[in-house]
Amino acid sequence: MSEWLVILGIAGHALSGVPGLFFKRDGDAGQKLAVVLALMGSVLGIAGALGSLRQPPIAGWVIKMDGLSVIFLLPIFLVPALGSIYGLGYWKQAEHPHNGQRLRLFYGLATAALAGITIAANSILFLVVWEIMALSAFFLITTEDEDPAVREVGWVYLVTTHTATLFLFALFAVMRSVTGSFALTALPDTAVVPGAATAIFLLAVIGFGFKAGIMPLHMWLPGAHAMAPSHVSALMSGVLIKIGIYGLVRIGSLLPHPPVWWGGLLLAAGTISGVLGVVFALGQHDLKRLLAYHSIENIGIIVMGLGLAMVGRSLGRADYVVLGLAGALLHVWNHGLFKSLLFLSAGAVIHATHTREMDHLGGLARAMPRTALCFAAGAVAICGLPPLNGFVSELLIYLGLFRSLGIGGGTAWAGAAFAAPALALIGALAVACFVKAFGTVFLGAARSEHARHAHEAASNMTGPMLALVGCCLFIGLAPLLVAPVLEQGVHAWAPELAADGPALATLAPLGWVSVAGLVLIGLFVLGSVGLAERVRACGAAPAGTWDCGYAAPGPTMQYTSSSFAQMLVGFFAWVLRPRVLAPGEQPLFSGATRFRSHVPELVLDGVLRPSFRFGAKITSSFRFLQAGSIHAYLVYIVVFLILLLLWR
Amino acid sequence: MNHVIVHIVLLLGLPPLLLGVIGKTKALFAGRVGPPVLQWYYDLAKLLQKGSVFSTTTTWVFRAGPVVGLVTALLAGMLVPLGSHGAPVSFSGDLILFAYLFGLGRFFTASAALDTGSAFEGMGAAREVTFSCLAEPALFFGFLVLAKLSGSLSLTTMLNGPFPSGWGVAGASLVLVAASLFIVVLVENSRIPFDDPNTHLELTMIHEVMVLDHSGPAFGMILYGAAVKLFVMGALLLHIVAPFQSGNAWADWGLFVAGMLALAVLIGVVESVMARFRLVFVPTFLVAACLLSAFGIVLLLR
Amino acid sequence: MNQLLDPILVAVLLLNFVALGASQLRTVIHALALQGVLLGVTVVLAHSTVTVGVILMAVAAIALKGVVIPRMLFHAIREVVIRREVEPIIGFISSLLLGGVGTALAILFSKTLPIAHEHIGSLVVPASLSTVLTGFLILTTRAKAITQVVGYLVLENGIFIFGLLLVEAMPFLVELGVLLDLFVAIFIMGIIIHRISQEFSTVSTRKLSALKE
Amino acid sequence: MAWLLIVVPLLTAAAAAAVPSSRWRPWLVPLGGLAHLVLVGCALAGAPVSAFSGWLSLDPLGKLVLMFVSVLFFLCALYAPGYLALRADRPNRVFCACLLAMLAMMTLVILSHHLGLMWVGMEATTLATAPLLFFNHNPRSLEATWKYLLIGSVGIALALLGSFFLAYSSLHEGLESTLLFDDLVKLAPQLSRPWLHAAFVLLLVGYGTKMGLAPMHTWKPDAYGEAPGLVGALLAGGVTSCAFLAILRFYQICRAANETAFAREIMIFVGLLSMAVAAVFMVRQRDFKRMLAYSSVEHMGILVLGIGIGGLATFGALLHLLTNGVTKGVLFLSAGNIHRAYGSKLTDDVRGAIRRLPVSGSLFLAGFLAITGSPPGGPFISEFTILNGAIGEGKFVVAGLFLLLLAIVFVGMGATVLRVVQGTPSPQAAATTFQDRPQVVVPILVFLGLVLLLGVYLPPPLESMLREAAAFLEGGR
Repeated sequence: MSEWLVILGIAGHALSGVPGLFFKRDGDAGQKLAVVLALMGSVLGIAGALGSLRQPPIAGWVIKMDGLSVIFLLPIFLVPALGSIYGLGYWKQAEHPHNGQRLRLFYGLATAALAGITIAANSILFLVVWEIMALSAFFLITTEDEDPAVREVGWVYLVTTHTATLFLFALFAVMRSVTGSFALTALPDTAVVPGAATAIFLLAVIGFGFKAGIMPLHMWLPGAHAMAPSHVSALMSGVLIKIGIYGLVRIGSLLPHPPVWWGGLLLAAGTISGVLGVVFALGQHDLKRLLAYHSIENIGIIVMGLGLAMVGRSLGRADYVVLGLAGALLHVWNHGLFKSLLFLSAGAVIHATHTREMDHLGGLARAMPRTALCFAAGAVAICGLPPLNGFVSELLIYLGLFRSLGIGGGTAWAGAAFAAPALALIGALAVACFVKAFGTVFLGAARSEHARHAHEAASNMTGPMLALVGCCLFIGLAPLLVAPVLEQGVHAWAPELAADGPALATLAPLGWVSVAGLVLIGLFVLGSVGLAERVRACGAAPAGTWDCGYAAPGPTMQYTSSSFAQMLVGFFAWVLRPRVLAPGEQPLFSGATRFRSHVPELVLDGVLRPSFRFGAKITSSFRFLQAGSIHAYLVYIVVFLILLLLWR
Repeated sequence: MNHVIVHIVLLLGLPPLLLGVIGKTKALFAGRVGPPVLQWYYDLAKLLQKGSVFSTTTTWVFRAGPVVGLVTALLAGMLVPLGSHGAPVSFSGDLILFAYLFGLGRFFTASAALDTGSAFEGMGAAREVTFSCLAEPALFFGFLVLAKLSGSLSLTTMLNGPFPSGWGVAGASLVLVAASLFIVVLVENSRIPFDDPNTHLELTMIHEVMVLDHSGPAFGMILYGAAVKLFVMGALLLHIVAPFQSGNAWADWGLFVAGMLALAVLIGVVESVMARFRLVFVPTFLVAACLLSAFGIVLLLR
Repeated sequence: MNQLLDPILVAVLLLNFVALGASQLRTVIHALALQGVLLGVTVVLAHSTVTVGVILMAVAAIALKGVVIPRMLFHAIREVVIRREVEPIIGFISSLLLGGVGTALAILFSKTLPIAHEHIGSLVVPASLSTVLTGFLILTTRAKAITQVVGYLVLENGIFIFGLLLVEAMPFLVELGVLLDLFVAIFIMGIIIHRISQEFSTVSTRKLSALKE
Repeated sequence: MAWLLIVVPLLTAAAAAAVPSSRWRPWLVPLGGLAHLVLVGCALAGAPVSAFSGWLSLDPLGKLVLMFVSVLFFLCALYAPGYLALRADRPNRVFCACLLAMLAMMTLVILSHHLGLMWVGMEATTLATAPLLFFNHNPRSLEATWKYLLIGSVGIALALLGSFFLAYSSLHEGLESTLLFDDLVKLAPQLSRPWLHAAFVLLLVGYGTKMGLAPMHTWKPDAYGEAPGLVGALLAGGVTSCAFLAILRFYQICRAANETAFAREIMIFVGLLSMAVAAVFMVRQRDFKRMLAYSSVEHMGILVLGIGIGGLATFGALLHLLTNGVTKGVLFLSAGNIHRAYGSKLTDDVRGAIRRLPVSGSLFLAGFLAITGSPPGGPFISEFTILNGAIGEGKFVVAGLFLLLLAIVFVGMGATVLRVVQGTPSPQAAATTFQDRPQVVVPILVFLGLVLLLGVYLPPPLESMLREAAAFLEGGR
């Protein structure tokens, strides 16, 4: 029953864009209809997903729905629905007559395909919906394909996603050669030749890693997220890259008794993605590129949790599994919520100022207070700070990592422990990065005309954003309520724990988290009231900023995003390789000069483009073979004939 | 119950005294009489009475900064045990909440600084967040050592559990951790030799330059919050370096207060005998702190 | 196998060399025509029992290979007013040498293949293979389109020679079909050569290299 | 029945040659195609197809190819009138006649179980298609035709020599020499090995030339580049399939003679080589019709590779024969439309095709995605099956190379295709008045429908046909 609700929901999303094709290009009727369909789809889908938690998992030949599917289904149905409402204000059909219909068509298709992936029970169906999702995403990214830059990033995305698909072909082919069927069933222990299992695991890590954006397979991600319309970025960063995680988790659940180095590998990969992701984010001055790199960071955190869970599975440590996997899955939700919140807020900023360049913004908090509030909430959440949801998932992962010291008895695997300080580093860097982003965009004084004439976003844009803030607050304050769902996911991943696995609530102080959060908020309110009261009592006078006695402080004197991050970028220059265009020796009374600094994408600009150019050079060096001389062609035939005659 | 009350009273009341003691110590070293030990109480009371000036560029963030800074420090103070007494709030994993509360405070104080749109405060905010990026891992390596030693993830048991026995089994690691935590405490609380709370060269300051624009009650909150932060982190450190316990509960309170004052004196001495490092050396020391505590956990695990 | 067969095949081989060595297009075509006639004769010789079908076959072969096609080629030359020389891409001497090497190789290769006892010692296999190779040689070393047609015909002749070994297997109808295809092919090639000469005012295929990477 | 299948198209061809009006003549092509389709339907329904004492007969393999060729031809024929209406400037008498003659000859090749007869038919297809390539009557098409004709004839001549060798390999063992396919399969075990090997190589090279396997593919880019898209589709889908069928027949003889290993390793080598060569030339390809030609080379390679891998991959290869054919139909026809609309086939001039021709441009893009193996296109299923076969057979290196080459091809092809379809239309877009009209778009849509159908659902009758064919092929012994 509930699976039919989910399928209905999928259909709703898949069809949401279709009617619009038959409406006028400059009217918004089609768009409204699309939103209605999407909303209906989401309501049905979420209802079905939650309903299926009350019944035993569905395991058919076509459809398979268990805790894992549900956990991924919920954000997949929630975020795009909000995104399409947001689109009503952000991407009005009337303002984008020639690509609005296409955008909505593929927006719905991508959502539907994402949901389809999570319930696909055999590899053929999986690959089909997977590719529908990947290709719809391509068309979403290239919504404005008249812009060469957009075509460029679209091309990079297309190549990466197809490479990933080919890896998945190999993955499922190997699985079939072991299990003998296309069904996504757990490998029988006896059948698993270690080689095959390892091959499957590595292929999965690479194939799904491309989609998830694990370093160094992330090369497509920053550009695509930056260039796409913001509600598309929200969809991609919020749920689409998570589908890579889903694949990894799902395949992991099918491989019994992994060797411990698998988990170690994932932990290492996660740590690297986490640290480098946030470090690269620090180097950015394009608001959406910055957010995109943070997606890589958060994917890293998720992968750390997953790695810990795998270690736990190899060592038979239920607590690692529960804490690691629950943390990872919860972080999948959380990142889906606060990252789409951030992208939507960024979209509101771009919609109001027509620039993504942070150093041209500033002081927007006065013009757009609601957006500023939403962005601040998202920033606090993504930094993993209490009392919002990011803290909860990171707490779970921390606890698991600390336990790997051997706390709580049982065998220790202290290798994991060293990930804890790394996670702390990630958190601190994230704080630095979001202080920079929030500060340069919303605080201080406007740095350009763009920012000076900003206006608050329409309510159909801020509405979805506030809804997301609500979700973040809910998970942050009442984690106990979501714990059961997470546990179902964990049990779907590691069935052996379903019977006698430890409960999440016993391993993690979720109740205390709520208490601390509430107390924090209470004290904050108290303090602010007190302060306001004192200020009122003692009187307050407005004045200009006191700039240490400097007579005429101007907006251009403020710290820019680049200067804010300059020290940290310096620490990590060995990996960031920042390009600095500094003015040379200046004469006395020099005129206007420019100073620009930019952090290029390491893998894409540093490795891939050169190697592709090289490859193209190699191939074109063979062109002479087809020089148009029929004599040469005939010679080929003779030579080849003789070669084959001498074969044996 | 009484102990909880005492805990709260100390947490709220003692911090300014520490600052006073530090100041007095420095004055003595400088051969001055110096302000009275209770000077900071007067200052705070005065500031609460003063009118305030708000820059026209600022928003609610500017006012939220001081509040959050103080609130987070106080809440963190409820998580650390004082002396041999357990913390009022203590659960497995509270150490992470402890660390992240300060992160939250940092987020808002730095944002408040940026809200003024002043180049100097931006500079200060940048330095603050940059250095804490290095302080954080050091703190967590320390936590790893303590957790490994105590086999627990709650500050109370971590800090009251293994000592003094801990010194027997893992003295070396504890020395390393203590050293690195001391550096962290000095940096996080902007003390010499890493920062100078009462210099007048804005270019060289870290924390103080962030609050140039605050005034009146808000500024008072900031100063008070900073004092509480010093107190809390000092209490954390004190457990490791001086895990003395007398049998008597109330005597332990005395011991604790004495210890805290001694720590204040120590800080004062350090500030008097050392010159402030050039800014570029601060990261170096923090990396050193990380390495120290990392080495500490390695020693334990070998 | 008929005793007369081998001498004729030797003549065919010699004609290959004429085709390779001659500098005048006419000479080459004459050699080709003669080769065609000889092959027609071999058909009769190859069959143990001479039937009407065989005679018909031979006549068809002679008519086509010996008369019609050469005439078409001459016609083409006349129509396309061009210099009568062969345009070798490599010199005549070297093409002759290559031809010699090719023949030698062909004979060696045919030694590696097991020959049915009734064919032991007969020249059929070496002759056919070396003729095929000669055809390839002409195809690849002559610039003029017409000469390439000649090369193709020599190639076909080589295959035709091999066909002598299995006259029983090859039904009459198929033989005729093969000849018919050959005829049509040459016919179309003739048309195209005509076009080429109109479009490019030459029949040298050196000009025909516009289509390339 | 067998006679009808061949004679009916021939008669239609004659009629086409006779009809005076060049406005109505093109409609004879779909008519002939329909008639052929109906006859094929009867033949598949079980009408006995045999003539000439078994020289012509329809085995499961033949059924598959015949059905496919007939459908392909009919759909292309539907496109023909619309296309020729656009090219009213060119006389179309020869064109129509040759199209139908080509159909007849392809049928002959498919039906004939006598290797000599098959050869005759194959050569006849070469001759019938030559005038089609020359349709545009410009120097470039002339050159293309010349190269196609000469290389094709030379290659086919080698195939004849190969057939003779085969016959001799039986004669040599004192058996009565025969060119009848069925007898050869029966006699296979006794055939003389050296002659058999040589014969197989000659036939592979010979018919491989027709099929367009590297390095005998050199005529392909020129021919496909200059011929009308319609002809390209027929060559890439029909004639090549016939040549492939011929190769399969000899492969079957090799199997029967326990020479499978020898045949397979050669086929794997040739297949990978073709894919590699195609990949090399597709990178930075500026001419999108030549690019399609190289894509065809690649997929011929995949077919041979699949057979060479064997096992499940055989099924995959046979399926790929169909999927590749229909997808090529989409690509060539839509490319033809784009060519018409811009009057150029160079990516320097052709941009923003989706804006200029919403339907054809999108179809071209869709065809590209399908042909490179993106689900849910038909080629995905077939290529995935071949991959499964390779891994199932334990040929991991082959599988790896297969995927690598697919990736390179995707990159090469994608760059060209996206440059064509994306962006804002270039000035050349205004060069012509061509627009998406039903008669030049509907057939392509039907093709795309088939592609997607094969991708998501294999109709049981078709599947059973494929299984029978695969069994027939693998069941040599």
